[in-house]
Parts: sequence; C-alpha cells; structure tokens
Amino acid sequence: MNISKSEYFKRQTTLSEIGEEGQQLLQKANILVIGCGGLGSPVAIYLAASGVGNIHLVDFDTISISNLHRQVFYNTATVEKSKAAVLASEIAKKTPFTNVTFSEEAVSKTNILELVSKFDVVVDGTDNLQIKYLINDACVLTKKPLVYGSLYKFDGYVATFNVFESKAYSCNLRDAFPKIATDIPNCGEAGTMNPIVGLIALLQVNEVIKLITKTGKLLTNQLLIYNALENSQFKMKLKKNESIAIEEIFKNSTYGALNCATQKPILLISKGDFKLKLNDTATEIISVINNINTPIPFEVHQKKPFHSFDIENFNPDFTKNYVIVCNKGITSYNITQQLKDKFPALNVLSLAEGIENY
Amino acid sequence: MNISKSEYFKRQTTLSEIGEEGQQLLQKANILVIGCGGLGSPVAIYLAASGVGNIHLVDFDTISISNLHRQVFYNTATVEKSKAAVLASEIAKKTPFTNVTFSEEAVSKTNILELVSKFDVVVDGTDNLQIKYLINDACVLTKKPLVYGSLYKFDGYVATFNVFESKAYSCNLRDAFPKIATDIPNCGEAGTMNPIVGLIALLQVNEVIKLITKTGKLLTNQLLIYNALENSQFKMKLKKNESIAIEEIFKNSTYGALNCATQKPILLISKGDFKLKLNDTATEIISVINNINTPIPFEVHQKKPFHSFDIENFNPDFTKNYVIVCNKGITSYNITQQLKDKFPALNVLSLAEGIENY
Amino acid sequence: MKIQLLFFGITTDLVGESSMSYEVPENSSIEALKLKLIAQFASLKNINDFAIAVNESYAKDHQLLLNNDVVAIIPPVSGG
Amino acid sequence: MKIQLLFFGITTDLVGESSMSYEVPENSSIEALKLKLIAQFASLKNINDFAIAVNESYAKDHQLLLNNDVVAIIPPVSGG
Repeated sequence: MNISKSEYFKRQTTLSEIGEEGQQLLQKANILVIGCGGLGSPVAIYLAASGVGNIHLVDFDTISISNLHRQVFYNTATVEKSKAAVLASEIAKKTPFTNVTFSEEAVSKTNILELVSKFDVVVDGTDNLQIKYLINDACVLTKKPLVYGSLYKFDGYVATFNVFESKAYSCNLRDAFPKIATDIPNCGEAGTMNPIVGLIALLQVNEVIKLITKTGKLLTNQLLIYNALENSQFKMKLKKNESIAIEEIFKNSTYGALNCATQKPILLISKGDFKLKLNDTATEIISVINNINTPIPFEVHQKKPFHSFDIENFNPDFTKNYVIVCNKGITSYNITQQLKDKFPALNVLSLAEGIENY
Repeated sequence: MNISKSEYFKRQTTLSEIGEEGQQLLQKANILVIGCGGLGSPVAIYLAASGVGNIHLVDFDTISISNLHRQVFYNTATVEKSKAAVLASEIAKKTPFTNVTFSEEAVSKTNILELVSKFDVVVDGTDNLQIKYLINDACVLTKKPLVYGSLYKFDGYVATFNVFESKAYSCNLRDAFPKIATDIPNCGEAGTMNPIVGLIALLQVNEVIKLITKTGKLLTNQLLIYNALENSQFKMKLKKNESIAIEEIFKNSTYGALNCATQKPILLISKGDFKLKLNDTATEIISVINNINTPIPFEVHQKKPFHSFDIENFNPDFTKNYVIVCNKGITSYNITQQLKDKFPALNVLSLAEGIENY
Repeated sequence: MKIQLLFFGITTDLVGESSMSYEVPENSSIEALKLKLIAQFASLKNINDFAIAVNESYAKDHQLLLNNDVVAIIPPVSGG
Repeated sequence: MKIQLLFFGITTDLVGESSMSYEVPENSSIEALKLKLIAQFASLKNINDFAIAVNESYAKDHQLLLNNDVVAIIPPVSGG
C-alpha cells in the first residue's frame, strides 16, 4: 500500500501549534535514545510515530522474560534477542518516515562524547545511576539537550537538562544530585508496574516534541516527579550550582567502569543455577582470582589468575560447560567475554556477582 | 520457549503493594475495553502485559493511515483491517497469560447493558461524546466501575466513575457534565500529539490496576485533567448530583442513534473524492432522500426514497461504482451498508455527511 | 474583586489563553460570571454545557465567588 | 514549629509514609533537619545524597526553615 505522508500526520499538522512547519522540524531531527528498555523502547516508538526523521538506538542488553510486563513492544518470541536490533526492526515495520539505526555497544567514558555530539537531542532511557551521570556530564560538555527519565517503584522523575535559554544552559542532573550516590542499587531492579514506566516515557517523548517543535513549556530548571499510586505531581525548581565543574569531574571519574550493569545476562550464571551444576561432570570451573590463596567456597578445577590469563593460548574443551569465577564477578566477566569472542561455540559463563555473593 | 509466569511478572510480584495476591487478582479480572483507538489500544496492551487474565475488546472501526501516528500498536500493514481483531492478535502474540476476545459490533442502547454486565471493570476508549454517555449511563445502571478517558488536543481527562465506596457509588460523568453537549464535534477529530494520548491511556491502565489490586488512591469523585504543553495537572472535585435520574434518562435518550460516529470509513466517500468522480462514466449516483423534490447540487442518476428502497429486489450493475447520497449521510449510509451486506463484491459508497455538507 | 480564570479543552482556543486574571463585582454568582463571560467572549456561548470549578471543586450556578478564587472553565471533550 | 514532610522514591519505603507533619525548633536549618531525621530514622543515613526541596524549590544546607514550610526529601532514582 502507498502510505501518504500527509495522511499519516494529518492529525498533527492540523494543530496550529505544530502545522507543516513543526512536522518538518520533526522530520529533520536527529535523536539519540540510550537504553531500549522500559523507558527507551516506548520513547523510540512514539517519537518515530510522531515523525521524527532520524533515531539512533543504543543498548547492549538482550530481552529477558521479566522485561515483558513493562517493555510491551517486545514479545515472547524476541526473548534473548538484542533489544536495540528488535526495537529498530519494530520501528521500521511501523513507521515509514523514520530512518532508524542502532548500536549494541555499551556507552562508556571512551565513546560517549563522540556519540552524543552527533545528535540534536539525547534521551536517557537507561537504568543505571553511573551511566545516567556519564550521559549527563557528556551532554553538558558537548552542549546537547538531555531528556532525562528515571524510576523507583511507583515514582517517576522527568526533566529536560542543558537547554540553551537566554544566554546560558539550563540546569542538569548534578544541580539536583551533585554526586553519584553510592547506595542506590544498580544491578538488582526494584519492582515496578507498567503504567508509571509508560507515563515517564511519554513525558520524555512530550519533552522531545516540545523541544524540536518549539511548542509549549519545557521541563527545564526543574525536576518533575509523578507518583502513580496517588496521581500526584511534584515539581522541584532547580538552580544552577556554580561550584560544580563538570569538565574536571568527567576527567577524574571512572563512572563505575566495569560494573555489573554492563554485563550481558546471557553470559552470566546465577549462584542458584551454578549450585545445581556444581557436581555435573561437564562443569569446568576456572577461578581467575589474582591471589591464588583466596579461599573459594567450592572446588575449582583450574586457577588462572586474571593478570596472567592468556586467551590466545587457551585450549578449550568444547564438551565442557565452563564457569569462570572471581571475587565480584567483574574480572570473571571480562575473561568470559573474551573467551566467547574468540570461541563463539564455547559454553562459558561468568558467576554473577562473584564468590563474595555466593 | 517455555515462558515462566513467575519470571514474567517477577518485577510486579516483588512489590509489597502487589505481591502474589495482587497478581492473582489481576489474573482473575474480566475487563471490557470499548474502543480500540488511541486510548483503548495501549490500555488493552498494557493491561494484558500486567497480567489481567481476561480482556474483551469492542470496536466496529478499521485502522486508517491517519490513526498510525498515535495508535502505535498498529502499522502500515494492518491499515483497513479491523482494530479489534488486529489488537486481539497483537495481545495474543505478546502476552501468554491473557485470554483475549473481541467484537466488531458497535455498542448501542440495545446491546450495552448486557455487554457491560459481564465484566468487573469497563474502560472507555471511545472518541464519541454520545457513546461516552451511553457507556456511563449503562455502567451506572449495571453498577459497574468505569474508567473514563477523553482528549482534546493537548488536554486529557481521566476519572474512575461509579465505584462502590462506603455505602454509595462514587460520581459519574453526569456529575461533571449533566447533559450531552450538542456543539462538541464528534465525527471530525481535532488533532492531537501522541504523548498526551498515551499518557491518558496509561493513567486509565493505572486506575484499572489500582482498582483490581486495591492499591493506592483511585481517581474517584474527581476529574483529572493533564495538559501536555505545560505539564500541569488539575483535579476537579465532584459531588453527586442527586437531581439526575439515570434510569429515566436511559429510557428516553436516543444517544444520537444512527449518527456518523458508527460509520465505517471504508463505506464512505468524502465530498472531495466524490467531486473528482462526478463525471466518471462508471459513477452511478442514487439519492435516497425521501422528498424527491429536494434540490440536489449535482446530477443524480436514480432517486429511490429511503422509506421505499427495496434492497431485496435491487438489481445491481457490477460494472458501476455506486454512490448513495442523502441529506446528512445517515440514511445513505444505512442503504450502503445493506447493499454491501447483500452484495459484498459491489462497489458502493455513502457520501459522507450528505448534501448538507456538500 | 479579582479572580483567576483557567481554561481547558476547546475553551483555551476559544478565548486564546489558558489563564487570565479577571475582574468581577463583589458577590458575583457563577451564573453572573457565565453571563459576563458570554457577553465578552461570544465564542463561549455554550458555557452552560461546561463544568465550572471554584478552587478545584465543581460549582453550581448559585455559588458566590470570593476574592482571589481560582475559577476553571472545563468543557466536555470527546477525543479518544 | 511545624513543617510538612514529603517523601519520594525509596524514602517512602524507608520511613513508611509518603508525608507527615513534623516538629522542628524555630530557625532550624536544612542541615539541622537532616541530622534530626537521621537520628530518628536510621534508614535515612544517606540523606546527604538526597535533594531537599522547600516549598518546591531546591534548598541548600544553610537555608533556614519557616513555620508551615513543605519540605520534600528526594532521593536519586535509577530505574528505567
């Protein structure tokens, strides 16, 4: 069927606040959506359906069953597939006027500045506090507007950061929360119901549309909080905190590099599953703890310290199911990933969160 | 793949406010969603993804291209298909724990009471003021909670009506707007952007979940208004208007029976398209205006008054493209539909809104 | 005395504003306010089909207004 | 004097309420309020990582509270 563009967007262009001109601005826009989960997936779909011309999706993660109750653009047939790839193909199916691209590479201090500098607006759909600060700081340094969203249970936060308004850039995440809090759980998600996730995503979409079409009042210099249990909305006004030097911070912060949030679930084995396989004869456990005297609460078959582990000369037994273990599950994940890259057919998993959580 | 129910809903049951008990209540719930457009389609998808066990969809309409910018669960491949059928199959694809049924029959004064009486909660996702009152009044008469939603451009309204709370039923639509206003356009939609449509749908989902799981504070005895341009939320407190006798009103009202909102777009021709075909030799125009002396602003080939039109003995010429015309587009639609039912292969359309709008 | 008017739905378009400060005589009723508004904004001719809220509560025609009241004009909407 | 406390995000769970009326000495600063809250609710030990809003505006530690102020305790959240 021939899909007429003017027919597709008729209900938008008829609005005097948008018109053909606003539709053109949307068509020309380049939007980066980082994170394609509960927030990022509806954000990308609704932006594309609104006629945003160019959307780039970034997510290293795969779809898991426990995502589906709130990530409603995925389904049981797409479990274990790449979120960014599946979402990009959904968008291509639904919206003929959007050019969608994607990357499965995790954002990091090394790639973030170059990445965000290519876009008009950045949308934060991630679920990791360190990464949220990394994105915030990169947007400040590259002078890009950032539409922020985040959640805890029935509460959702939204704001538009770093918009150039009458001579200066508006507030950013560090004006509300200067330092990265240490006690906010990253890897284990708290629960949530799907309406508040969708609501926050749609408030983010709304910010992007207002920003691109120059319509309405942006959520700048404030943090909006919506509570789904009481339908209450709270807006905290923010002021620029001039004592914060983001260039310095960016230079000196590691943003929790190597933390568990960038680990792919398909390369992990939980301690529960691991215990079930301890006595399986096919299981081959390798400890990569550097200190070979560290006590380990189960029998390991090999000890190969991380600092001297030689991937190139590793000679795998493809009949075995390897489990790599370390203290925190960080170096073991690193080795697991390298082994998997070199030997894609090898069964190899990293013990999630290491022996400290065993 | 084997989809584990406990894994699917893990992020919900982990919430102390929901738990396994709340999840069970959702699984047992029977929800009726009337209207599968901008509001009803996300409502149904998100409710199913939340684990609502039984959802019945009602919509007589088909998907049109101009729906797609906001009805994001449809796509270009489903244009002209039945909304209810497509949405039901989307839900079946996404959510393994929901039993979904659908009907393509328009709701009417004749069928509404029996329909709503079978469900625990009714969700209004329609876009027609008369039908909204029909649903409201039927829910009052059958004592069913109704989650109402409606829109105008950047403003959305939400409320939960008719909930039994401490000895009485909470307010309903007629406590805010006692009479059906006459000057609110029904058939021609005003424009809207997709975020406010999605927001209102998700606030409706949130009401249903709160209602079923007995969690949080319902939007009863109030009307919530959200404005997307300013991110402002307004709540109007309502009081029961004891002078309104809904049983009487229901008995005496026609709810705009036969109005254009129940017309299927594929049986209609707009005046613009009609003008282009006026001089086409294949075009055969039949007026069904009862008064054969009514002046008609174009030449018609046949005059067959509605009150004596004999469908059974009508002998169609299948090489022709019939256009049926009348004053308001109501009786012409009636004849068009009867002809199409009897002769599915016949090319026959009704002139939308009649010669009064020509 | 002064009141604050808020407009919702189609009334925002009819009046061209989403809010305004407005002067009414002391002891004005809602009904009097409606008449005054229709006289000034002919486009609000259907105001009797609209809900009026005073300080976020639905108000009937005979209710009297007080200084600084916030009065919302709320028309029915039918989109979906 | 009395203030109204509002809790958001995880602090609702930590304190067990989404709002409460709270008594503080005259001329209390935000910093003094934080110390008093930590002393009473040990679970709020990370309060220095949270934003505090007084009457909907971000407040710094040295700001002094007034009678009837509405004070919101806003922790960072990280879900997505």
